[in-house]
Amino acid sequence: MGRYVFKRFIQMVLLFLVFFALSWIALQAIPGNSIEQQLRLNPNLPPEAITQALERRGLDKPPIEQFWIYTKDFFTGDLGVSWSRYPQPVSSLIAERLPRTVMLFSVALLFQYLVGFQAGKYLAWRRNKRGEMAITIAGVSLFTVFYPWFGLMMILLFAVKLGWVPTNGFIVESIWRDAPLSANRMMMTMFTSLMLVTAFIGLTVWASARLDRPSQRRMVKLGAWVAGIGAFFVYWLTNDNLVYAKDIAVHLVLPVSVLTMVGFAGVMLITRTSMLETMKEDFVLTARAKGLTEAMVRDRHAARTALLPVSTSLVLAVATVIDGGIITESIFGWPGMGQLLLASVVAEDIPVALAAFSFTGILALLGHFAADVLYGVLDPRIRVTSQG
Amino acid sequence: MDTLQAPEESEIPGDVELRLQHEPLWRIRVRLMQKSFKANWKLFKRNKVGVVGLVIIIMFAILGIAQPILFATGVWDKRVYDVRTGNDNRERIAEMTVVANVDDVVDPNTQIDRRRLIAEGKNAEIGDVIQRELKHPWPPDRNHLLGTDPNGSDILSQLMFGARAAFGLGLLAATVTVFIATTVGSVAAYFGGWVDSFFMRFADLLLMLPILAVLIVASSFGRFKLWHLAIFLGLLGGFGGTAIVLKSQALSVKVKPFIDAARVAGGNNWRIVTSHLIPNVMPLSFLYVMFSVTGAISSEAVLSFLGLLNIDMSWGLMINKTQSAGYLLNPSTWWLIVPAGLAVTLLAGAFYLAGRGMDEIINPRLRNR
Amino acid sequence: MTDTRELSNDAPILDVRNLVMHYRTEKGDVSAIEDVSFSLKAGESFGLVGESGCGKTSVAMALLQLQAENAGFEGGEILLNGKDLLLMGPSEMRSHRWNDISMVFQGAMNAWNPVHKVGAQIKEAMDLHVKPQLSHSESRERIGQLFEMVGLDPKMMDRYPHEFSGGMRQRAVIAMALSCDPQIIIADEPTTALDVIVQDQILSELKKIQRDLGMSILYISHDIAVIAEVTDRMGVMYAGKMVETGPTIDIFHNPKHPYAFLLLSSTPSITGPRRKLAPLEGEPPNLLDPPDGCRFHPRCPFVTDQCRTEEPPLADIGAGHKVACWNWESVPPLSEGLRK
Amino acid sequence: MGDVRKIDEILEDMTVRSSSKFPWRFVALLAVLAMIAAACGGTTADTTAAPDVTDTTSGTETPDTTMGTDDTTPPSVDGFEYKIAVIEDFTTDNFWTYLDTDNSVYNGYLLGGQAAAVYTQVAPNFTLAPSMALDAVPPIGAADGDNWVISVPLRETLTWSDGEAIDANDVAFTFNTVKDLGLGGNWLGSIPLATDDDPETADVDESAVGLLSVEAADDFTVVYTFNGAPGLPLWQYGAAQFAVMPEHFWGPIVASSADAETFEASSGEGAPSAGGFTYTTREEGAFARLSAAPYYDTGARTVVYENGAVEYTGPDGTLENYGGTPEGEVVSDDVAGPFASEVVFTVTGGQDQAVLALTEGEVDFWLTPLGVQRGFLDRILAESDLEVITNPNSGFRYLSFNTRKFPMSDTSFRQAMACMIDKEFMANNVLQGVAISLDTTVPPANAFWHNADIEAQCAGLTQEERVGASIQILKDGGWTWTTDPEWNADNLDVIPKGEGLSLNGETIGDLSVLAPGPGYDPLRATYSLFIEDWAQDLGIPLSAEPTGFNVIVEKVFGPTDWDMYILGWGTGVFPDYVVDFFESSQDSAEGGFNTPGFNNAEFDALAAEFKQATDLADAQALIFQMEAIIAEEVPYVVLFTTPVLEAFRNNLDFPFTTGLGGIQQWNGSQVSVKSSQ
Repeated sequence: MGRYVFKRFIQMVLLFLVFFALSWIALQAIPGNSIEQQLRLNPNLPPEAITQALERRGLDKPPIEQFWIYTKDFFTGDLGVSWSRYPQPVSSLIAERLPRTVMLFSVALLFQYLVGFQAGKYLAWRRNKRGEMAITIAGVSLFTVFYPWFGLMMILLFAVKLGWVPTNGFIVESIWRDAPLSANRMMMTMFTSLMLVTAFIGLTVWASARLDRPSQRRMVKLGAWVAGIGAFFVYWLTNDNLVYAKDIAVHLVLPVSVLTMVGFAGVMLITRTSMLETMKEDFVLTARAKGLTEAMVRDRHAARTALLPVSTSLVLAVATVIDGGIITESIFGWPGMGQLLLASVVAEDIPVALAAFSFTGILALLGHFAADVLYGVLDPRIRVTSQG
Repeated sequence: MDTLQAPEESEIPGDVELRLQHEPLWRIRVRLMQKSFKANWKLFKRNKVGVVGLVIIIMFAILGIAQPILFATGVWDKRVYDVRTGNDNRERIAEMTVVANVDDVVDPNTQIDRRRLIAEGKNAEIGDVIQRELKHPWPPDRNHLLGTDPNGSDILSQLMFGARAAFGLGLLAATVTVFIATTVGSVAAYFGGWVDSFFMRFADLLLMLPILAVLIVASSFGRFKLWHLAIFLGLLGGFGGTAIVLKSQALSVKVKPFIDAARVAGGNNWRIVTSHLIPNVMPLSFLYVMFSVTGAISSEAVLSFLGLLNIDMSWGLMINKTQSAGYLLNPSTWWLIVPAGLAVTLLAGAFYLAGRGMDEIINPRLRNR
Repeated sequence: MTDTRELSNDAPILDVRNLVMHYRTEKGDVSAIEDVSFSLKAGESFGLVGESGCGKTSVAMALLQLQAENAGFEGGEILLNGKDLLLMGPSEMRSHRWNDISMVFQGAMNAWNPVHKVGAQIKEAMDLHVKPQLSHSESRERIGQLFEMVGLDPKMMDRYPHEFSGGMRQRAVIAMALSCDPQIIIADEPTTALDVIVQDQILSELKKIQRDLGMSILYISHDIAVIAEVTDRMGVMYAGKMVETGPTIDIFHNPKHPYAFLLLSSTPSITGPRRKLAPLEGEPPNLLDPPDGCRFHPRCPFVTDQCRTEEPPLADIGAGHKVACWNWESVPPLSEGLRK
Repeated sequence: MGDVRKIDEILEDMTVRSSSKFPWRFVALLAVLAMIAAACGGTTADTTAAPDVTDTTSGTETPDTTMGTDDTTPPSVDGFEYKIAVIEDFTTDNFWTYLDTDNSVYNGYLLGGQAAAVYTQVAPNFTLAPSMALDAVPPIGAADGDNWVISVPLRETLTWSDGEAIDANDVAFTFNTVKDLGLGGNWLGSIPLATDDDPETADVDESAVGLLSVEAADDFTVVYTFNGAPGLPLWQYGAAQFAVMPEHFWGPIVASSADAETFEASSGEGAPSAGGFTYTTREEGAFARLSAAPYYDTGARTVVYENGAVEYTGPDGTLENYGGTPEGEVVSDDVAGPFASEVVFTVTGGQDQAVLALTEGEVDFWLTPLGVQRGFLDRILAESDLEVITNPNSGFRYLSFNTRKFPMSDTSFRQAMACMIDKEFMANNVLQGVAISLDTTVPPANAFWHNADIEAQCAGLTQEERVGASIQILKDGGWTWTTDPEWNADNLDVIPKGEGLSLNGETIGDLSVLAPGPGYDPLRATYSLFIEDWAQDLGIPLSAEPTGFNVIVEKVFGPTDWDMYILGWGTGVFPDYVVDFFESSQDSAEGGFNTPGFNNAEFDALAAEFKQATDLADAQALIFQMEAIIAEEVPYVVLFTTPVLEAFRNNLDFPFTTGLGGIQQWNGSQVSVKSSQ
């Protein structure tokens, strides 16, 4: 196992280096340096101001040298300074944007996969029955819907016509004007509390399997749920900052719903295909023969095995969050990593763009790696072969 | 990685050729294709999802073909209906009374308040009856079945042009994707070793890229035309994810006895790849054509929507123009946004549905018991 | 429910009467089971033999009410301790599965879900059926006992199926089948795909367990030798019909249906009498459109005109030996073989 | 039985191995509980700390304005919140950074009001007026040896929002910071530092006139030293107007900053302001706030007349006059506030969201340099409490010819092309109100500098007449066709189109006009298609090429192998750009702004004179002549400008609503806007 991980790691590092270099070349190759253009197109700027601005960003050096300096800094942990928002450090830009992206997409992915997996299970279980086609067509339509358009239509409907949710943004100024903490801090607190509760319930339930009597197991599990959810509510309801958390939560509703709507169908279709394959397996028949209820057969046997490709796709989806966030974030006015990526590429702000590229690249690499590992965890058959 | 697993069996058994050697090969192939087409068509027809997709595709194809016909037959005047320069400037006049208060406006088409008049840069006194030109966008009527855009250009004509663009782009991108992916996948599977490693690592590399951002980078390369985009998307997909899927399919074909048989018979490697491996990967490749079209249409629409493509007209551009002119969230000018958005959704969805329909035939694991 | 076996030694615990089951397909009905009857007494073992596609497995599935979705019963009944399974609702049926009728599946690899530990998969059934529910440690203890009984190391219960060899897996399947102490075990091709030595071990294991626990076993196999080895009585199925049934020894030594005759003739036997091997030519009929008269007539060497038009009844020819053939009397003794 | 997820179905060998494994799981559980506890504890610390933070900030913030606005109570009669939507985020809160590298319009909206200036321009007619300076007109100064010294006396009554005096030291400090730290960007645009002649390039004179030093002779006299006599662009519209920053706030920060980068990365929070509002706080990507602060000019009245003359009544009642004799209509009557207690900027995701915020009543004004798109008008006008105004944008879009290259080098060719372009038709029939036809680089709205006598080529002609006129121009220029183009009255089109156009035997190869694609700018994209059509009518093989903006810029500001392109300029009010765009020394091939490569001796002479002019009237006359040359020689065909539509809630009372660039040109008139409620 150790050797395998090591080999993978070396591969990942090499792949990343190539990726890094290629990204840089691609960004560098964009015709016209927009930073320089912007400066040059301003008749008020004397030439020396332009030269100076270029020098400060290191743009006066030949590209190869720029690349060398940039690479050296990058791998020693210095992401450099934004060109378009000079002299803001790239790392601070990312630190500002990342929590928002994490908040929005962690919740959205959670819903996407919950809804999608359940729907897919249902669909496979009802194969060739009424409703299957309707759900498939509805799902595919949502899956392939022109997303920016759909998002805007949803804003029009739920935010404008019905006024149920805010139209855009992630906070409301009137609530936050005197806020004692930043929105990012709040989001991280919300995110952490969610994670902690989930981890607590998960771990307790997992640990309860050790208990001997079934009744004890049930009690502990129930207790974990009650305690976890209870603690969550008690914590937030007694929290002085509840109003801020609520504001963020309200702003999350529409983007998360829309993301769920357009994303769940993909998961649903994966689950369905995978379930249909699994359902032909003999062990499903065995499970039925054992007298398990249909729900138990479906959830413990058919779906549990079908979970493999779904979990893999979840991990890989996490890896594409930033790229996928470009549209979502611009439609819902949610200034996260996606918008940063878009803006930096359009402005040819190479340090920021390259950092964002690298970030997605690393996420993708880790995602693929995690998918492999997860596959091994979920499918004991792989666990052995991957060691060999 | 992908929902679709490689089928375990190929549609055309490899040993058919041996059995029917007295007939010319092409005739056998044609007959086999006819036969399998008929059989598959029957299967496909049973799956209503696929049929729905196909019907929508055909509808849009007709729409795309209709436009040049309308121009050629003179039903449509180029000066009015051309998507680039056409505009309908027949004057539409409405009489209106200038009122002091917006609340006094009875019929918004015939009366107008003073503020609006000021906004449009005309001078009039309260109580005047003046003639006002109705400006584009016009709602749908007899001449313009889907209305006009803010420049007075016909929406239906743009939609038709967009259909052609979408088909052209989608099919070109898909063809490139599948051609490359099939070749790469088969070669990587057959030769294995460093060839395999090289292509698969390359595929990994492409999968790491933030696609939309890369497309934005690509689109900033000068005169990035629609067919450039198509080929670019084709290359990305062909060397990327699709190659991986088709490789796993090719792997499962590679271990089939007839490949060994061909090898034992002294077949040259390339010949085995081209005449045995690739034909047996083809059914799945064809399936990926469908999915690639969906991807290409959506990508183009997103890029156009972001205003990053320098093209004449497309559905995404229609939405982009609507948005930049400020009509996007205006329900009263629905014809600017609904047809285009729906078209992208429908056509992309239709190819996907058709693909799913085919999937049920091609993928033996999904076949009904 | 578990006490019913004490009722009577004579009353069959399982009685299949005139069972008719069709699969509905787009091309028409496939008659998979046509008027099949047999019964199983407590402690008895019964064998069903026939070529693949003859309806043996359909019968097994019907007993568990796990037939495919497009299957429909056209008639007959399946009485389990006098209650008709065909009339039961899904939840009542579920309570009988594994509890009263369990199954040793063919192709044991696929019978196990690869992502769960073997022990867990056994425990799952026990949690449902064993009342009162066992505690965690009690379940494990019982599974350990079962493993020992089938000749497996109890520690293996915490392994995944792929870590088992074929024979071990099959033993574990038997352990699972025994876990809820059923009255009847259906052993569907229990030894197919195992090597011969393992086959033998498994079969003797099954026999031993049956002896020790006193349960009934329904063996289903295409391999008439296996059936001969382990069953008290047997039935031969052909194209969905029971063509011959009776004590295993009678049929094995003296088959009266031409199909059984040919089946036995085509199988070399080590234990049975020496015989000439005769080929079984032709293919089983298309059940979408079964032949008129006797379903075997197109392949039958003893065919007469009557066979082509009239369906022979399953007639008793003495000592519980029944055969469905007009010309059973012209079937020669097995030792003579088929004259050319 | 139910559908209970049994995670406990994973069997563990409890009896055998429980002793070794058992505690471990519960340790993990305990660890999680501990983490939860820690997290709760951590956040509790936050909340207790919070009130302190707010207390201190509000303590320093609460302005003790002369208007008696009290922040802690609900807004008084005048103390309203001026709520503004913007569609792009602010990228800095440091004024120095804003003027240097982060010079976005939006940063300007937020921070622009902070600075003081010696002289300034008064809205809406851009009248040059004193701010810190005592004299109505900037002194001309006098030569001192090789140098030119200008001494400007300052008012002694002005204060920063924290009460410190605004004095000559601040002016000198600002200059020295820019010079010593080496700030760049627009600082160098308004502070023209003198550069030394580089002896290595003897043929080029780098020693352009510039500022050598700015010193405080005493607290209220600032002395500018130039290395030569400065003209209007350098002095009156340059150095005299640069932004002045408070030394007492920034001085220590400058002193502790190693270089420009560290300095510009520092925060401007708490910086005193000279403009009625101080920057308070912002949440990146969401909002930013300005708070009313003590303002020295509160209560001063400024009346602006049609001719640009300004009547200023100070807070103490003294009356002053700038920019000529007040006569004609009053265009703006403005009492300095601030009347708003807060200016709140809300960053919305885009223009759709901004309009929603406006129509839903979340904001009072949408501050946008691009203006409200026409498509929004319906919805804005449907709200009875919203008002829309329209003003021309300050700038123009144009077609440029590469005059270095045949056939664009031929004047008659350019004139004929210009003649064919029917701007009225484009503006009225095609672009329909989203474009305003324009003939000069200085737009009519820039009244003082606009030459109203200039007419475009073939102005006012019909399409048919234009075809005829163009053909005539070409023929007069010596051009010949193999097939002459002809107007066909039945089809209202040119049939046949011209073919084989040539000049003295030289034929025209394929030409292309680069224009932004419809996704970037539909107006210019559409225009380019029509220009293509018209050119082809004449037999000019021109094709429109939708091209990325950056690619066009790259092409036309570097190599010279392009033919024509369409782009736009956003321009200021002082028209020195006319020089930059067409002076031969500014050739873009050598890094200047003269993309057409226009080389006209007469124009160059006028341009040189303009740069040295110190008198407004002289400068005006020179610009008029230069414009006339441009219109005749057509290196550019000025095509159109766009209207800026602005929408606001009608309870807002702006001092003026008409003027080049609209209200956004003046950052939304933050100091003088009133609420009528």
